[in-house]
Amino acid sequence: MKCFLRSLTLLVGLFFYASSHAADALPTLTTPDDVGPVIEQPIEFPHFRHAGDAKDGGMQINCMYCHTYARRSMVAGIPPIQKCIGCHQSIESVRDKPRIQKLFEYWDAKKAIPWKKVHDLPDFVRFNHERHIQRFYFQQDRPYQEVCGYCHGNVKAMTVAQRQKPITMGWCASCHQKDHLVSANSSKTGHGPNDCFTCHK
Amino acid sequence: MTENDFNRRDFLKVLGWGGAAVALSGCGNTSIQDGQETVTSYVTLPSFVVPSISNYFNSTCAQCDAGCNIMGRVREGRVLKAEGNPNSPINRGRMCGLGQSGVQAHYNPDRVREPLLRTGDKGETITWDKALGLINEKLNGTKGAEIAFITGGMSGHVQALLGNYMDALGSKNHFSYEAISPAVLRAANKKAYGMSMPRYRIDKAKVVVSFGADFLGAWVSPVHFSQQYAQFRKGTRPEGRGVLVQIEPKMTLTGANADRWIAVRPGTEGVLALGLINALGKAGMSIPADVAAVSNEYTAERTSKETDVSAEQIEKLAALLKERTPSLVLAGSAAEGYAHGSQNAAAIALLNRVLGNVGKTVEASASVPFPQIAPTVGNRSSLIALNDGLAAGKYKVVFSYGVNPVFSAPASMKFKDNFAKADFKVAFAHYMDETALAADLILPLDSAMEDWATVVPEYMAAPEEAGSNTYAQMSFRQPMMEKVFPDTRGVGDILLALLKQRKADEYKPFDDFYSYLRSAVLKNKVALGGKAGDDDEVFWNETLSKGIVPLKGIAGSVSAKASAAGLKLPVAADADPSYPLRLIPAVSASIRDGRNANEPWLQESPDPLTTIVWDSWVEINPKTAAKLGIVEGDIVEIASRSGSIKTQAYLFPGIHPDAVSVPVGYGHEAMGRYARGVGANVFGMLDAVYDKETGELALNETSVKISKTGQRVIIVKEEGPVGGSQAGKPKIAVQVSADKVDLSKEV
Amino acid sequence: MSVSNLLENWSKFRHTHPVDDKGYPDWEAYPSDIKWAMAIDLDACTGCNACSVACYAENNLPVVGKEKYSHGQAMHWMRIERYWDESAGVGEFGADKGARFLPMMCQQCEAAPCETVCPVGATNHTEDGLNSQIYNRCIGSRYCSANCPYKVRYFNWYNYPEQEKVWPEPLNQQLNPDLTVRTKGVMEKCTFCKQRTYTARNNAKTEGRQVQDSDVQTACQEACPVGAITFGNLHNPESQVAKQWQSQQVDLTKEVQEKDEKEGNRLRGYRILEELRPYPSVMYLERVRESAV
Amino acid sequence: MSKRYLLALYNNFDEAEAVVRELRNADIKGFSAADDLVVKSPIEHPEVEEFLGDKPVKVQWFTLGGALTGGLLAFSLIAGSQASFYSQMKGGKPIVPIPPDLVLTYEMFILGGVYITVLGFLFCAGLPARRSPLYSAKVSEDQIGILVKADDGSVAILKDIFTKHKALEIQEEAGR
Amino acid sequence: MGKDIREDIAWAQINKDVLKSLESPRKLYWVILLVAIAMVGVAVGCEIYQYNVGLGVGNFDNPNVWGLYIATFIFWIGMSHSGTLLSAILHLMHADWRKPIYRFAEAMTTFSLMTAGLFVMVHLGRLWQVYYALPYPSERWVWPNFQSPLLWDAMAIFTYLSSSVLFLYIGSIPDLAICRDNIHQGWRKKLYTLLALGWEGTDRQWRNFRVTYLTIACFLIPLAVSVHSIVASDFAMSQQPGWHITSFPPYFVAGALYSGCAAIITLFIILRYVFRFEEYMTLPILKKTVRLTFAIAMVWTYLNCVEFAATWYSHDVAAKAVLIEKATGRFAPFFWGMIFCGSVLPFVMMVKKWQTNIPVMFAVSLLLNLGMWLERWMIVAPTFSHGYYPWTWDEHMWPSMVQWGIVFGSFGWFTLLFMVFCKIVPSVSMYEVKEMVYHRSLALKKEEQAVKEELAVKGAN
Repeated sequence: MKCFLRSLTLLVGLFFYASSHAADALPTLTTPDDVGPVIEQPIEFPHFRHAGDAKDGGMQINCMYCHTYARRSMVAGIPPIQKCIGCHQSIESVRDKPRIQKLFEYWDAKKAIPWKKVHDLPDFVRFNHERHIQRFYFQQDRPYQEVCGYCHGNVKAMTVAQRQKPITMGWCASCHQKDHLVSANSSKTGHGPNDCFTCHK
Repeated sequence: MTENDFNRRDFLKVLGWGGAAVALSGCGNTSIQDGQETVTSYVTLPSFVVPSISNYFNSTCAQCDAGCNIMGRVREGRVLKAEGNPNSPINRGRMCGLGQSGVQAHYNPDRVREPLLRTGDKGETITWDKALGLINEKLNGTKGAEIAFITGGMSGHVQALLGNYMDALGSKNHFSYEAISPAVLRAANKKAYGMSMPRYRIDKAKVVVSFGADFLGAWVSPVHFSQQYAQFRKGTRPEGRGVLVQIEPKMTLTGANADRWIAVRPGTEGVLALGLINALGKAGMSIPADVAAVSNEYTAERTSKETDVSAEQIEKLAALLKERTPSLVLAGSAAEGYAHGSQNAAAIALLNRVLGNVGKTVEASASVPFPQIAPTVGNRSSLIALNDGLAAGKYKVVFSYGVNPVFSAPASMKFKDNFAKADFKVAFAHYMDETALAADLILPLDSAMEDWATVVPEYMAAPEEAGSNTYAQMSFRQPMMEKVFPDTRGVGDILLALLKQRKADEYKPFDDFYSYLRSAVLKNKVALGGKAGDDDEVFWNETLSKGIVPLKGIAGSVSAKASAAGLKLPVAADADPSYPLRLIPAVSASIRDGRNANEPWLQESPDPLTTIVWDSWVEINPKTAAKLGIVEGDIVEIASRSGSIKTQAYLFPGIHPDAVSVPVGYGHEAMGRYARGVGANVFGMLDAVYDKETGELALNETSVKISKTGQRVIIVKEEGPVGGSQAGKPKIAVQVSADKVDLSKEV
Repeated sequence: MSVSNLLENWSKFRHTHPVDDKGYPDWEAYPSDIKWAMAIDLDACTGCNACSVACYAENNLPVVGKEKYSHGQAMHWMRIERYWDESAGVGEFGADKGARFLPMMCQQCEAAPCETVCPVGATNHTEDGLNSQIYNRCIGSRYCSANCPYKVRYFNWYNYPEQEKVWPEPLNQQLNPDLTVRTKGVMEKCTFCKQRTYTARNNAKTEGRQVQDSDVQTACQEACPVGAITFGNLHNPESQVAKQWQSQQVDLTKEVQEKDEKEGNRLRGYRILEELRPYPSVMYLERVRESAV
Repeated sequence: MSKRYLLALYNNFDEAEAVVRELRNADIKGFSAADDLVVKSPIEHPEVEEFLGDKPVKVQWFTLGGALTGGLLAFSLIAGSQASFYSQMKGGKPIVPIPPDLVLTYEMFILGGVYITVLGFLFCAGLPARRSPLYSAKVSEDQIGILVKADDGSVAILKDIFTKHKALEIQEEAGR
Repeated sequence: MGKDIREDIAWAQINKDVLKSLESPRKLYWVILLVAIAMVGVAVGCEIYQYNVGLGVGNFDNPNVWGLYIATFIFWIGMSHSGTLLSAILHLMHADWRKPIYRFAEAMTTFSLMTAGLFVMVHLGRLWQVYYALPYPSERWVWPNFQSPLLWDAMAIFTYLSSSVLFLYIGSIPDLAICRDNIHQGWRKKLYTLLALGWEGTDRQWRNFRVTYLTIACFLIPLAVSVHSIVASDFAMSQQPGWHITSFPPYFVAGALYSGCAAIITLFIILRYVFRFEEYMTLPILKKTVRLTFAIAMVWTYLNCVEFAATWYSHDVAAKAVLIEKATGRFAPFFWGMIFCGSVLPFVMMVKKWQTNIPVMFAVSLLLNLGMWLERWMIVAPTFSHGYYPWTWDEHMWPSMVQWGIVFGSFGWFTLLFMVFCKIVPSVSMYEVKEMVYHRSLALKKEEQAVKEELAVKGAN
């Protein structure tokens, strides 16, 4: 009997737990489990060196200096090698580093670098970098590192980029349902679209 | 920016599509994946290229000879879709389904990928050097007169280069062949109006009477005429909504859109035209004496008896034509495909003169100021000339480019056998079609989206503001992406390489056709709309980006003096009881003469009238079918004196009871997975009857008999079991009489 | 799911939707400043199939081949229907007045019968008035198709891209990356070229302005050689489509148009099966035929 | 004072009824007819309840509770989930439509009712249970069993009563 | 008329007879089992093929999107209603002749629901994503669409299935206890011990049992009605001609009871023979069942006529067209077959002589089942091929062998489950037959007593 009661309580408890989870579970933006795998890239690009803070030895380059398409295209894009060479051909000090040598090898062979996708959304998802950058960077005037970091995590501390956020549908929605200021000097708020067709193609 | 001196080809290569992600099935992985795919990345990228945003390159459609100006949508180094160039006076930003399918010709999996050499029954892959060397070898010691080159209609710089090559070989045997072409019309127009392709102004006409001209479907420049037709149908235009009357034995797409479709007995179009002139005279219109002399014989009773069109109908039509001017009378392929086709066309042209349309709706057009790039139009008489020469063993080396005569020549000509008589046959081929299979050497061609060319359309449309008849244009065709198959070559490049074998010095400065074209264009910078002081590079890029080069054309003039002299229409003979029916090979808007049959979109887009897909069919009037005991889906044998085919029967109200119709372009035995074995080839069974004046093969002059084979199939078609019936249904597709609506206030 | 959400959406009871009993369209209450709509002039349409092929090219539609076509499994989102006059008597067709052509695609109904019945909510009504189809959400119950009076929903009976090899290399390079290639078991249909309207809206938003007619054309509209198709924002009175609807006095939210009830109707705008009250967003203009000849 | 169990088997209900009536009237030490008397029968015999005296059945309260909980829970879950962030307009219908929700509420009402009734049954009938020490397979075949519990000292009296009424067999808990 | 059951069967004999059915059925049992397994094999093969290649192999097309699957789904749902009818409705009405046969009827309910549920799965285009239709909190944060009648359907079937299983189980606990007491070896012993939950037949247990059983029976009746009317609303809620009919829910329920009863007759005859239940499943009971079936057949016929008449009388042109198409078009043979099997054939059951003629009734019940399957097909298919939009009408669609194979196999699947069940759980409710015998013998005694008294009075006079 007791055993039966216990299991009954357990069942009811489970049910209420599940329901309450359904009711107002806001998945935390990052849990340690959501960190993606380490991905081997053809060249181990040191993000921290380029984008990191000065105190950590970084050069504080704006993300959109290299990922230049992010503000006007759906995709952020990988810079063409030309862009890397543009600077690196005049930086003699690091010319002998193996990474840089590799870079020049690709350049001389006129071969594109086969970078691996780190944040590879399923094909039926339409994510628009431009829209988000417009909204948070240009209209709300937030710092770019914060804006990019919403989804990409603390890239400036990474070498090769690694996924830090779950990037699931519920995760996207958790942000879309929050009210954000429309622009930096407005008190009007609005939330992201909740229309399935906006993000699904 | 680091300097990189890439030329155009390299530039396209750098954009390379090889690593670009192809749209894949979207429902595979439902969650994020890390590190599985590769990013599309580049070595260098011009500033106008932004990933995920399309660029548009202007070019020219190569799917038919109308020469519509198109824009290719290019993304990540791949051309995805063809769209119309809005600045084009020809198609004004619009496109037909055939043109849309150009991308499928480009990406077609059945394209020839490497040069192939036939030895006996086997073929082997060879290198370009070897292929070109072989041609050189064969040509050495061959007299110019023994070399023949058969092409389709051509124009632009490739044609100029071909002319030069033929000159270098000392050959005058360039045959320009088109299986379906308005050649009789051109000749008749030349006689009647003084120019073979005047500008028709459907948009200005109040009434259009078309004798079988399928200008909305497959006639001359359908997209352009569709544009005009759209204007013509607008109730808001000053002339009011136009009336279209289509006179033809087999309903075409244009006939389906006509206010009145008149089924005429096949071959009596000229009689009906003269009968109409007579009726116009009766109605009080003044008829020039020379015309009246001919037309007076065609009383309403006689015309009605010969043409199977009721006298009231003729009277009504005459009344309409008299009342509403200007009108426009068109003579199309249905009228010209007879032994007396030229006479038919001439009689129809007389109508325009009588109605005073010449100069109003039949306008003069201009021609390009450079005769060497002006279009050479194809016809069917040239094939006959080539065939005769081959049969006589006159030609040792034959080149073929852009045509498929082995497929489209009537079996009675025995072209395939005669072709085999030539020692060495070179086919410039896109697909392994019937002609390429019969050739000894097959040279794979670039697609129209990988190749350079210039195009001058035969039917010269002009923008509205150009007004006078001085507008002519040349269009550019340019590569929009890296080659899909690396070992194909442009026809210009091949001709240039061949020319270098003959005149090495003269063509030394040109690495490839691109540099030849560029220098040829820059040489005539001023004539092509540039200023003498313009920077070459800037001029070239601007010209290319526009895609259209307006030229100050050589003005032509139309004469309203179509003569009735010598016009003599045969009295329709009684049908041969053993071959009681007239076969009308139909040209569908999508498959046309069959050269595009390997593009799946075209095979799957239903024929507009019968809605049949993926097969050929024979259209039979329900009355005729009832007499013969044929029902839909019966496999019937259609036999002429020269051959026979078997295909499915489709009962079709839009055909004269004396005629049956089978679409051309089907029944390929080769060419590729989408074309091979689909339907039956009606070209093969045509009788060898020729137009008496032009010597053109008379397409509609074949008499046939039909017999059931006993088999029956379910026709694969789009229409449902009730077909077009809407009886008792809610409002689906409705029709309203023009006098019941006020169209003038529409938006 | 919070209580405030519940209350908020509860109060949306019938307010977010322009279909109502009172006089509509009440654009004040419409959730978005865009309502995509179309007008097709059947008098101009020649039945040439250009729109249909353009749709194949734009929307990655598979070519199914003869055998599957014969089973009625064609995937043309835009089909051209041909109708004859039945003047000659029931079942007998007269061709002397030509045929009638009607391009048929998803009518993007405001009160779509397909939407309510989807068990997983894969098809919904978007704020800009489209009938959306979320391919990945679809489990393939086909209830929507069963309930569609126009039968314009097409089901992927096979795995066209991978198993049926509909796009053999390199034909697959033509596929439009702006939308997915649907795999077996999902329903699909005309989206009014969602990828194009999306881009147009995105660009207009970035530039801080309203979407104009010049910003977006659907693939069929762009191709149509006679310009029979007009597409645009019905909400914007300046758009061509709104003007056309207005001039034909076709009201989005009525199942019986007032003009139809009047005697001597001299306008030719109508919507197919509107008496079923799905409130379709495509207006057709009747074909006109001259009777003087 | 330790307790002992006795099981007597009877051929028919009449005899069993007579035994029960006698037991109820008899004053036996350590035995109360209300608590220590259990009748086991192979069939459902409502008369047993009569002669055993009124013992209320409470299952229906479970039913009521279950049904109400099920219905309420269903309605709030359904309405709530439709009103969530992904609220999507459908077919001109309100986002939280009452009529279809009622259908599901009705179903869940029944589902809750049935489930909780079954739970209530198990609870009230004391199932699942360990088998009592005295059990005869005959009870599930064709005989009526009367199980009593009484003080050691009363066993003899009980046995007497049983035999008096032609008990077929009397089982006694093994000595303790 | 004979007796429903002999009053003098000893209770121990009942135990013996019924328990024997668990041990040694006739050979036919094994034949049926093998055939059923083979049929399931066919269906499994077809389903694997269809799952891998796509639904297209079933010859579906644009208007005909559902084919046979949904028709068969309704058929199985309908079949399930018999159990409820016999065990719940007749229980409430104190019709004690139901007692020997209600157990297998209830099992039929359960297994036909399980078969019906499979068709929901089989017809899905993306079976592997079926969890999208479940209402559970997921990381996607989306819920199924509760406005869809399909979801109501799923919910109703789930409720019905789980309630039926519980009802069946609760009702068989005393019998499971008997099995536990009589079978002493092997896994069965463990199984019965576990399932019997320690049932001893105490007065407390019986008391609560009675109330519970009654309560669930009360719930089951509205539930069963709701299940089939919700299935009906899959169609009636839509706008399609021929489906959008108000009388559909009662019509569906009547059809469900009808097909259920017909199936009971079939299985009655089979079980009676296979398990040697001649003593319990007696001909008088068959006669009662047959008469009940006839009555329901007439209700169904009436509702059918109402449906036709309403369509005929209305101005709904499209619905009328569908009806005419059904009766005269391609479906005419099936339509008239349905009318024959459903409305004409039942009159055979009016003939008293045939009501207890086993071969005749067996044949009739099979044909009735066929008629009811045709009815479901005639509801689903004609509307698809003759909807509102004339362009898409389809004359040529014919289900492929894959569809037929799966439909065919579903009968095997049902039979397999049913037969295995009957071999494990007593298919005649022993305790209730005992009750029946007990009450009847009491009544008989009373009667005899009365006669005796009468005689005594007479004698006294």
